[in-house]
Amino acid sequence: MLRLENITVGFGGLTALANVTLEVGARELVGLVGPNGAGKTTLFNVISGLARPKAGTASFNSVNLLRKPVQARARIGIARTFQIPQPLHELTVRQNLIVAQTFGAGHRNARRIDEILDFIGLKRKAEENAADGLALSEHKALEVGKALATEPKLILLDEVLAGLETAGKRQFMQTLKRMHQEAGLAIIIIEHDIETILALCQRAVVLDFGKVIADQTPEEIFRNPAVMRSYTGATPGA
Amino acid sequence: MFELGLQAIYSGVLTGGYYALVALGLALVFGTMRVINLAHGELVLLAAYVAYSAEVHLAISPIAAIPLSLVVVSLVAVLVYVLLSHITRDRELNSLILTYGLGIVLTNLMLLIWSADIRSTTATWFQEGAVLGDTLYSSRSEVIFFLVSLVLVAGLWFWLTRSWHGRAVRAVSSNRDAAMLMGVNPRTTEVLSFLVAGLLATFAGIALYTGKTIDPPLGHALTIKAFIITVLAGMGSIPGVLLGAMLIGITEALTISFVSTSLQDLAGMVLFLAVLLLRPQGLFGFGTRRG
Amino acid sequence: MQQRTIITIGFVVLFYGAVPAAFGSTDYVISSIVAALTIAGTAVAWALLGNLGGMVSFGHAAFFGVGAYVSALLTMNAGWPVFAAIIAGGAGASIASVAIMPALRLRGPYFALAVLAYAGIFRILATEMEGITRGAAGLLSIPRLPTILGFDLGTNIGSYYVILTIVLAAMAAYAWIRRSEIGFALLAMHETEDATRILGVPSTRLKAMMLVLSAFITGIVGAFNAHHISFLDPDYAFSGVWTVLPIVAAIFGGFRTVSGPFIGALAIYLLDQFVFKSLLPTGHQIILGAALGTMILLSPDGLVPLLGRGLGKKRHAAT
Amino acid sequence: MIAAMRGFAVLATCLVLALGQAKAEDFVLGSHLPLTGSLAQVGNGMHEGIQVAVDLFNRENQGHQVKLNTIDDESSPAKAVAAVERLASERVVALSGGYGSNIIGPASEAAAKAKLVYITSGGVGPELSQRGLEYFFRINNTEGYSKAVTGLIDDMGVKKVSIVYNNKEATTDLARTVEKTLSDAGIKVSSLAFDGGHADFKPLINKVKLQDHPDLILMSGYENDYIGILRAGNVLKPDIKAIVGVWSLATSEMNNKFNDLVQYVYGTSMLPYPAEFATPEAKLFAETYEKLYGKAPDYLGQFGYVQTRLLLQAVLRAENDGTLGKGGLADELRKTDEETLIGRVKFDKNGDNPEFAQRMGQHQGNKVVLVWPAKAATGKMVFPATPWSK
Repeated sequence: MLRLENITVGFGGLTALANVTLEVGARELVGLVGPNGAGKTTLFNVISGLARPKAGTASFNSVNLLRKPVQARARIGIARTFQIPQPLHELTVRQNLIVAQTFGAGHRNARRIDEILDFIGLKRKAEENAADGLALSEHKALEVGKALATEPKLILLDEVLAGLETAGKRQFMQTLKRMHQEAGLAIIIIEHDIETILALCQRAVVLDFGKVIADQTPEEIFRNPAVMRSYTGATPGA
Repeated sequence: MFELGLQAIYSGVLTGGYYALVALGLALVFGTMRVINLAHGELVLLAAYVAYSAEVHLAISPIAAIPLSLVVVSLVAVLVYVLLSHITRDRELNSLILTYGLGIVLTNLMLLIWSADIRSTTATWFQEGAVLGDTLYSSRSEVIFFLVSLVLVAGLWFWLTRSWHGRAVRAVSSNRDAAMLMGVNPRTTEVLSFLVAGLLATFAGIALYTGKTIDPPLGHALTIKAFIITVLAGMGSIPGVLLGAMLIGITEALTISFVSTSLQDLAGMVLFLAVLLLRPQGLFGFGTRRG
Repeated sequence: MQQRTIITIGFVVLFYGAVPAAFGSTDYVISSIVAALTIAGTAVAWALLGNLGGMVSFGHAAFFGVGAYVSALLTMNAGWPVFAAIIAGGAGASIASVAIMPALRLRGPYFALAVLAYAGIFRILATEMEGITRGAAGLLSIPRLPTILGFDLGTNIGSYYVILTIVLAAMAAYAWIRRSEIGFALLAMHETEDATRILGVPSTRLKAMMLVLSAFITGIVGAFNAHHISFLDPDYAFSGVWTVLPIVAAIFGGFRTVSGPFIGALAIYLLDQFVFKSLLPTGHQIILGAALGTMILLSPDGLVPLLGRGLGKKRHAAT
Repeated sequence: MIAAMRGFAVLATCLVLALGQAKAEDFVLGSHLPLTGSLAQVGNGMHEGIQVAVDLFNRENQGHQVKLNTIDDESSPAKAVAAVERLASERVVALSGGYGSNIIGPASEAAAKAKLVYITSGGVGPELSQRGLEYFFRINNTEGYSKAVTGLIDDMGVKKVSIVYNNKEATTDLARTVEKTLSDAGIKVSSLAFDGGHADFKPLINKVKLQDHPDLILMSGYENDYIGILRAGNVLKPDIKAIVGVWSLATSEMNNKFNDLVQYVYGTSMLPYPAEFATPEAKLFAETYEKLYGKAPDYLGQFGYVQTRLLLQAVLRAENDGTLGKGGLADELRKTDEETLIGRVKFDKNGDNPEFAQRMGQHQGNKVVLVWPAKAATGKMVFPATPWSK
């Protein structure tokens, strides 16, 4: 479904991604791991259109992605969340979802909005101001809700679990699993926590210094000494 | 044809020097505070009016009136800064509107104080011709202030790149927080850049008073001219201001000579829009203006 | 919601009934109110672009002037009926706004000043294209508003109803968009543009739509004014006044609310003409400048939220 | 919305307070002029003349007193219309004022609607008097300015003239009228428009100097244009025999402030400077003006004074005949036929003054000498001469 070939991104003299090749099929759940600064978020930016690669090709269901502006990629079924939640300013939680549905999915369906609110557990806060009325976990849930409201085929989750307490994390993981199973989505998830990746993913891709250094099952990955060296070396305590 | 073009370019270069004087202060404040001071033209005009009062009431030459103008303009410039520093949010746009309002206040204050009559220096010395090689004509005022403009551009550039204060100003403009960590007080440097802008406005005002005629609505037109030049120059490029100003001056003079005087402003504005849309970082600058 | 409806109805009754009843016999008060409403219409259009589009414009005079010229010339040269020509004036301004669309890529202050230059170009063109616009000599005796069903709209009171309807229609359109998905998306775009685009919002296209609509409203108001004053010349049609006063009015009233620009325009214009002018015959605009500056410093959201705060009303998101 | 209602309550109160004022005077004379904005300077100049006429009238006619009510139209047509409507509501007897054809046009139409006599000297375009307005009167016109300028140029016997003109309405209109008259008389004319303001005039004058080689340059502009053009001329020194301008040039103020710059330059002027007032009335005018404003009256003051004086005389006649309240003022004014400071004034059916002819003055040392027409001349013209040929 998603196909990246030799993607290279650089800022000034720095190379953020070098020759990244990656393929993700429908209904796949892929973990994206690697130390800070490895290029994970940059890769999301490339897929969602916020960053422009210097070289390489990208296609989604055989459509050339790189020619499409950010908003058009949402409409062909790519959704993402931000590491730092970005609730839409000046709007309520419900209005956030309405905007996502109207423009991302291209239609209005009030019942579906209610379902999503239910799903992400924000039904009671639907009329709160999204920017200043929510707790962190609720902000993260809203990020996922917005992404779902665009009715995507592929969803990119950027550290949606980071910063949550254990209980919240567990609940969230349940949600993600349900989402994957019920909606039949392909998911790429950036996550630091090994347990989470092990519990969620069928496949894990490791980025280090902008390069893909491994693309295996999570179990294999965490037995791979090269991966563990780069991984633990950069994130002490992980 | 050739002679006409040559004189047009010469006049354009000299006018460019004067435009640069008008624009430098605006460009400096813009570069340091990311604030477009829409009252800058009024500061220039204020300097000119102070020189007028000094000439009429104290019977001193406009050149001798520079210190007096400097004091008045600097005080007003600092006042503008103090008001600006009270803006808490959305500084970029709110400062635009605030200085716009201050411009209206200053224009009308000048109208109340100096009336709507047209003023210009009565000292004819400035208006005598300074002829170069029998073919290039200019007035003394133009030549003097062209040279002043060159000196001030060089001085300002030197100050910004070499002196500690100047470097502090640049540091604040690129990263306020980092500059604070390095022991630079951003408020001091911002006041400083406003004071220097006041100084530049003063010289521009004296050039204006000795070379052209003034009346209260002129300030707004000066601000627009200054802004156009700042955009042409590109963010934070001081030598760019001089080049951009000359480009405008020459374009205008050539338009007058070979097309029509009525289209003079049109030429400048089309140039401005073209640069803004095609090369938003300015002709001589970096950075970005796109959203 | 109930209360809002009652107040809206009260408003309409006040303006369609009470104001004409109170001032209808004093021509100059009505004509000053018409002038204030002309500013109000432009201010609403300006605020629509500013609040929803997130773009501050210093060049609405361009749209005002284009609307005025298109409408005046269509009635004078092509014999169009006045109201059809006024609509065409709005359309003309919309078309003119297309030319400035490349500037939508520019950040706030740059857009503001690009539009300013753009307005300057229109003034010069109107002076130079003598064959069409009669240049600096201007257009005299432009047809006035027609008589409909025995009611002469060309009188001051007739014009009052016309401009009031135009302004209220503009406000209704503004309010409607604000409460639509498009309005939500636009409001969200100010602070969180990337997050909005990620959801599929075509931000530039929406901004362009607001620009076209804002130009349309301004063009209609400009066209109305041409037929009301019955005169045009380049300096007047493209005068900076059509930019300055709406900005002052919208900022003063509060450009983030629908009623703010309207209140601001009436307050500023009428206070200026009837109070400031008698206090300070020369240079009374100084008070306008000071009001603008004070408002930005004390209450950047304007008079309406300030008064609202006095009533202890809490502001809700996007209502 | 509640806030909005509250705002209106405040506003309405202010409005009501501001409206309730009308004083009992014998007559109230209305006037609207641009006291601020782009035309502020000329507006104030004309207003001074109107005020002097009112003061003198009150001194001469103890029985009837006139109060002048002036509203600043801020150089805006809409505000001028509102001003006329406001003055009408305050029952002024007539209106004297207005500057700029573009403002006088709509304002005088508003006056006609209110059946108020409107007299002006601030707009010279021919279209103003072609509208068939019964209540519109004007003491000057482009024709009269053109006659003076072309008459002078004709007397000089020059062959080639360059006209540089401000692209505003009145200056363009005058430049075209003069161009046509001169061309018809077989003089070679070229003309260049400029955008008024504070531009550098050297490229323009250089163009004239190098391409046109005229005998004479005619400037149709305003004060700051003249200063700019003359300064450019002073630097470039084009080889011409004379330089001529129109209004705002052959004035005492220019002679005082820019004496060197304006030497031998011609401009329209009704009176020489220092003014040599022949009639007792003119002397009184000049004295009163001096007393009130501390300066010699300029042409704007003269026009404002003359139009207002003629109007007030007609008001007095109509009042004595008992026709004032019955619309007799316009008829009475139409009967005017008088020698005034600005020459003979009488009105045709359009309210225009066909007798109007300007005179031309030349700056000579500390004086402005009238040099055309011959019967009004106070001295001989110095020709050929320019400020830079001394």
